[in-house]
Amino acid sequence: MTVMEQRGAYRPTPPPAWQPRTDPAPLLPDAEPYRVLGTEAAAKADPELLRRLYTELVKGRRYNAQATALTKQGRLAVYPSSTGQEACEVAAALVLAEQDWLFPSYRDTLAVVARGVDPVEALTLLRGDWHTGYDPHEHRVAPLSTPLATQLPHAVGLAHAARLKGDDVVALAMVGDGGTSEGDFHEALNFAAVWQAPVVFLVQNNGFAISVPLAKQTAAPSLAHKAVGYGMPGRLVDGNDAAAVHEVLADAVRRARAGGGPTLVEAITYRVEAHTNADDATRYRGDAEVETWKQHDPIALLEHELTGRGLLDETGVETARQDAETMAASLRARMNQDPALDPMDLFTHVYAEPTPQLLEQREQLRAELAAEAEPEGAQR
Amino acid sequence: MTVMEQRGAYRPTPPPAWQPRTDPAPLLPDAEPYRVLGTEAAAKADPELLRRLYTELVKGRRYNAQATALTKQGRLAVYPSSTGQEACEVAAALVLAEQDWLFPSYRDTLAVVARGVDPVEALTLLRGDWHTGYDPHEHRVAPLSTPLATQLPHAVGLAHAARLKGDDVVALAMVGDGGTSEGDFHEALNFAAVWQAPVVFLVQNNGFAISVPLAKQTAAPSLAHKAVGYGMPGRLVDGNDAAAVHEVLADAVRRARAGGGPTLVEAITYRVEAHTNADDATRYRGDAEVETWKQHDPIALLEHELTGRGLLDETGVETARQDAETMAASLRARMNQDPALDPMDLFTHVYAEPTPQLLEQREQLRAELAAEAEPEGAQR
Amino acid sequence: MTTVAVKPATMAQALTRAMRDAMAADPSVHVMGEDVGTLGGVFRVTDGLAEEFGEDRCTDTPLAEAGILGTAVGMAMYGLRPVVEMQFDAFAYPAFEQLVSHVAKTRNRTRGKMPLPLTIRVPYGGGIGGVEHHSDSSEAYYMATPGLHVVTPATVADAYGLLRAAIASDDPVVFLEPKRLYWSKDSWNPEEPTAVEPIGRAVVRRSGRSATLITYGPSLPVCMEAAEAARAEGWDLEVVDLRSLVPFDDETVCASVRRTGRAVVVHESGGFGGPGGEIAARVTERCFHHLEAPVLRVAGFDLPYPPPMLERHHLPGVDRILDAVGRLQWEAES
Amino acid sequence: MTTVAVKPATMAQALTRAMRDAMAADPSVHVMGEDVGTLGGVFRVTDGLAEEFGEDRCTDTPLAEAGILGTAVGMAMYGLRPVVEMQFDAFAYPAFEQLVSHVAKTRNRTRGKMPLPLTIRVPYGGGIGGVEHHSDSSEAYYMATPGLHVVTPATVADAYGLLRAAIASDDPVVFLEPKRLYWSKDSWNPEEPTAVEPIGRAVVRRSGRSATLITYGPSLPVCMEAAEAARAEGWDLEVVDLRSLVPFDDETVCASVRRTGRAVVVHESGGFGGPGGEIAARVTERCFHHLEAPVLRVAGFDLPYPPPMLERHHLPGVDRILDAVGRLQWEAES
Ligand SMILES: Cc1ncc(C[n+]2csc(CCOP(=O)(O)OP(=O)(O)O)c2C)c(N)n1
Ligand SMILES: Cc1ncc(C[n+]2csc(CCOP(=O)(O)OP(=O)(O)O)c2C)c(N)n1
Ligand SMILES: [Mg+2]
Ligand SMILES: [Mg+2]
Repeated sequence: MTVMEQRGAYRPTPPPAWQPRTDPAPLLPDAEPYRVLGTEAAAKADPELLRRLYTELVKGRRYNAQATALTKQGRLAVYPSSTGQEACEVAAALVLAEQDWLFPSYRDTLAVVARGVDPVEALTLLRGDWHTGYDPHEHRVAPLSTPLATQLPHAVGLAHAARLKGDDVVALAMVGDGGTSEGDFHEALNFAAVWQAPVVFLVQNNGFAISVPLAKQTAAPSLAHKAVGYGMPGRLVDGNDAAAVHEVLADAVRRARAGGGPTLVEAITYRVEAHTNADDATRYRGDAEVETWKQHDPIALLEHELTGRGLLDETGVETARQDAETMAASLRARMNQDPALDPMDLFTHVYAEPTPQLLEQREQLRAELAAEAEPEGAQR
Repeated sequence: MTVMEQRGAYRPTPPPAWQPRTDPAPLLPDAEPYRVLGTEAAAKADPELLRRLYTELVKGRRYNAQATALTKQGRLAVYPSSTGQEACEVAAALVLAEQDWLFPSYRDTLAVVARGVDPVEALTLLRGDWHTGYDPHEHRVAPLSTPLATQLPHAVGLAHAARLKGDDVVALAMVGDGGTSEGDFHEALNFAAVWQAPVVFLVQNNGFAISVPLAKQTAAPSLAHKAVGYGMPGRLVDGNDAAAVHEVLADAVRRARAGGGPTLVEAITYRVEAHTNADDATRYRGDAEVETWKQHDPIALLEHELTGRGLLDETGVETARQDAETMAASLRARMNQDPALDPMDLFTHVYAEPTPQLLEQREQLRAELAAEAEPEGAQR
Repeated sequence: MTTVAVKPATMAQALTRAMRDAMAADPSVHVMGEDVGTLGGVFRVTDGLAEEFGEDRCTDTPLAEAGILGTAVGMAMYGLRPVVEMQFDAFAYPAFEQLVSHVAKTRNRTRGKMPLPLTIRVPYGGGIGGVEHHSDSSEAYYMATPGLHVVTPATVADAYGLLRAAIASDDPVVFLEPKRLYWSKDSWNPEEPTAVEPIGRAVVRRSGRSATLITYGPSLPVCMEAAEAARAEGWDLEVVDLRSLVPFDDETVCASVRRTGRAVVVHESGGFGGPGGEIAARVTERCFHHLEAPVLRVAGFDLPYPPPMLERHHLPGVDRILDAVGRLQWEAES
Repeated sequence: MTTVAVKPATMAQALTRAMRDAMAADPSVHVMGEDVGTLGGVFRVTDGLAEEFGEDRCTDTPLAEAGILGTAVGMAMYGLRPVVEMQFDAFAYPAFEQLVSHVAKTRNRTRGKMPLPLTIRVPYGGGIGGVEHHSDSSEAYYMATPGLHVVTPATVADAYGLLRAAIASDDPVVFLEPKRLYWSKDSWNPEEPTAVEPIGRAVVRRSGRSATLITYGPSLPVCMEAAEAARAEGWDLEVVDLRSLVPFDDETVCASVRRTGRAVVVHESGGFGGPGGEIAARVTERCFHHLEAPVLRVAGFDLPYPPPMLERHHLPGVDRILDAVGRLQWEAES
């Protein structure tokens, strides 16, 4: 029977299977980044939380400054400062419950420290030691990830595994604006949405990927607009407003914990320092832009709010500053010691058990080190 | 000066740099797939085009049937049929101007043939011969791409290169619903939007990636909703409505040609046959679903429209069918000949000039073939 | 090994059985990949697992290999033991960064704090008439990546035993499955599955005195055939099946070569930069004074895998192996 | 080669000059990658190119390596000659599928109809105190991929000459730049840039009679130093700089080894499955009866690249090379 023959019965219909899988409207970000400080919403924020955030912001900035100083003294191989982005760093750490996991990117030392990791251990990689000075399981902080966006699928897998085991665990994964261009970003968000994994993606849009400005990175209305394409909500927040970042992340974490699936949060912020101490930012941006952003400083914003509402006085500011100095002094002192590394450790953790090949190589190194240690005359 | 000291002057402002890069609204797809056939829009469609589409659809379906038959006869190693998806295949080919480029996925033999490539040459890969029987430059058709989504960045690069050279060239790249999950999909769309490359992405959402249904592939409201996350328009179209697919693609091609940048088009369609002749679709889907879709058949839809409007009569249908039969007979006959392959060709095109290593290996094979050719007694 | 099978099973079935037994024994074992669930995999190697253990234990993932491996890494971080299927050799490449920069390195960079017990199953190699991208031999990439174990069975019994071992390993294992042996059968008895094989031991599949053929995976049957054929030429060939490329069993291989004094490495992966170079070099380093001739290599040519109609000219066959054996300087030359 | 330089330039500067000259000579040459434009690259190797030729000729791309290489493939399909910069060795891995499945295969699968004249610059190797993922030696992966040329300069002159040749090549070239030689200088005179070097020729950097050190890229200076030091031990070492790993210059290498009778391959890439296995194996195949000792290898250990504070123990240094030379059986053993 040709179609002609059955024509009488045939009725064009819409494609039978199609229906929107979800309503797109609630997944789209608001037109403006969400703000709390300086708005009416600030009245509803928990003063305790705001003060806690403030203390951590001040400490964070001081940490960045100290770490950058340590690079100049050759005590750190390299340091990517998050000055200007402290609100994101600190809120990401504080928003998590104890059993939750943080998946930081290479710039997120502050978040790692705010989560409880020892400030020196958090710098292990950057001082040129074996990567993870900290035990990832102790504070549930994954190793800082250098290959961009590769940590995102890890966060999804971990959150998914926890859910399968029936554990109440949320994973929060951090990535930069540049990192959103990587395929791993896409694949991670898609897996997360399909699996409805309890994971929150925090994009710190700090305007640059090294020298490359956002306009060369994406043409999207905002990075948060990517969320709808995965079927998860996208949220836009003022990344320098610690209260706003915390609130938006807290909502997302709550949603994830309740089985509502993943959220993508874009925090608009700015990298005030160069990419790392080795970078020369004057090559690609002007001072004027930096100055504008300094006018929108996360610490100043919060301090203004707190003092304006009588939640913080000069003493409070001074105390926070003192705490930060104490931390910095301790960091400086502890970082002045060279870490003790044993070359024989090269072979210890490649596998659970070294292969016969590694055992041979270990013996070779052992012999070399012994020869080196011999008195001068005995050497070649 | 601490922030406290400058407090009087300090005013919280919104993040200075942020503004939506583009208005998201026009980038979002309509709530329903666009349709032409059976709607008022059909009246505006060019009858010549509709007839042309019809002829090609009928030929396409016959081609699929013939190719599948050839797998049973061992004349083709494998064939992924696009039966049920002919409207997308044909429209994609016909919408392009001569100088434009088509980047097909492995299922898109019909589009390749409709673009003008010899029907036998288009099967070169699938019959087990060297990949590209056709010269990609002759009809501006890239080699069929087997690794999913990898052809998409190629299309972007080619379109971008053409634009840099000042040439009037649009690239149209085809990919499946499953392919949209790959990182290359993401990276290609992002590059296209950032570069405003003249490229059109056509996703044939046929409901499955081998056995995996769309619901396990994405949680997005639609695949077209991904577009806004790149800053390009997303369009949703009834993929079995050849007139609608053609119109939506033509708009996108026109836009690209005019310098308006890329478009993502999602065509809702259905793979009526198994994934390939080697697949057993009953393992993962029921007959009922297939039957529903057969009620929304692209050929029937168009035939209904054309005959209903007096643009096609029994003779026209018969002519189309005859044409298709002629093509199929010729295909069958020509495919009955074994292609002549020269083993020495193994070494010819690895590099422009064979390396010394390949020259040695070529001599080895030459000697082996000579030994094989020797009379039985002379052999080992 | 030589138990008589009640009803012989294919290598594919032995692999299925290995996963099934591992999943039954350990609830942390999860199978994941493209089409592994409802369909049971394009080679049906995961057939029945989703039905028996549920979709959460045998999961059809979205179509994205970096995502598959990357999420598996996260699952392993949380203590699961993911078994990932890459649908074909060439389709594992999108996951290369995850493999090299994370899977292979995570134990080391966390000083043992975060081991990744992960198995990555990769059907590999040619000889099944596959179109391009479906017949790559990618073992050289994995061998050159410290931190991975690289294992490949050549017999049905090993398919079972080695896959169990891979899944039980606390380290990531790239488990290479020779596609063209999926349908092979031997004496393995599915009623009495073999014990878990330790990873890292080669085995002498055939004893001989004239020369050693060193091989693995898809080339083992070819070498066994060649060894049979060689008898007519008066050569008594020993055949060593490596089974594990990393770690490498220098002991077994070198013991054989010291005995025979001659060796040919056989694999279908391209020769240049392929596994054979490493094997020949290390055997020579260790057995130089026992060698009557250089260790020769018989491998695929150095080209992108050819189309089905030409693959027989590319793949090392019996004749090519015997030619190489013939070049092992049976009479002393200058 | 031995022209006296007016003002010596670094290898980084020679590379910049090569691109600049190529771009000036041929409008189809396009440079692209992360931070190559405004910043001039993180190693400043593309410094000034965007300024001189415009952003369309030297383009800051989005941060996505598969996208960079994939779009470069498309550009090459249209007749451009893209020169892609991968920011660091390990950050080329996301582009692995594009590299293996397309870049390496497209000429072959289109039977020569669609050549891809592409240069992929990859800064590689360690020794600069880089944190993890910044010091990988990935040449083994590229060598094992037929269809690619793999080239690496060890001198400033070669940096210029070989990069010009790579860009001029009608085939894809993986151009490996030894990071720690970026700031090295030698006698190359930027006022009189060297002629384009043909790809595929090794060169004897130092003549000697006792044994041959076979090396390339970052290990050449170490080998030269070792050869100097060896004089004190009474060894007169020849040093061969391969310059091109694919194609491989068997002729030059084997001529040297036949002369000296002994050889050590030196590279910092991991030993197991690394380039040295291939090199040792092929030299042995070709020179067996000239060898007084097995070809030995001095390589990085088989581990993920270690942290800066330990890298000196990992990298092949002068002592380790001399130890190996010492094991070349200078008095006959059993
Ligand atoms: C896969 C990968 N490619 C390239 C790099 C090199 N790289 C390090 S940081 C960086 C820029 C990152 O930008 P963004 O994601 O915006 O993070 P930000 O530095 O702004 O925090 C680049 C290109 C890398 N680490 N990983
Ligand atoms: C990178 C990659 N991974 C896996 C495959 C194997 N494979 C071939 S077709 C297919 C399903 C593709 O689904 P879709 O993109 O929806 O296209 P369709 O088959 O429906 O046309 C898969 C998984 C492949 N070809 N490439
Ligand atoms: Mg950034
Ligand atoms: Mg599909």
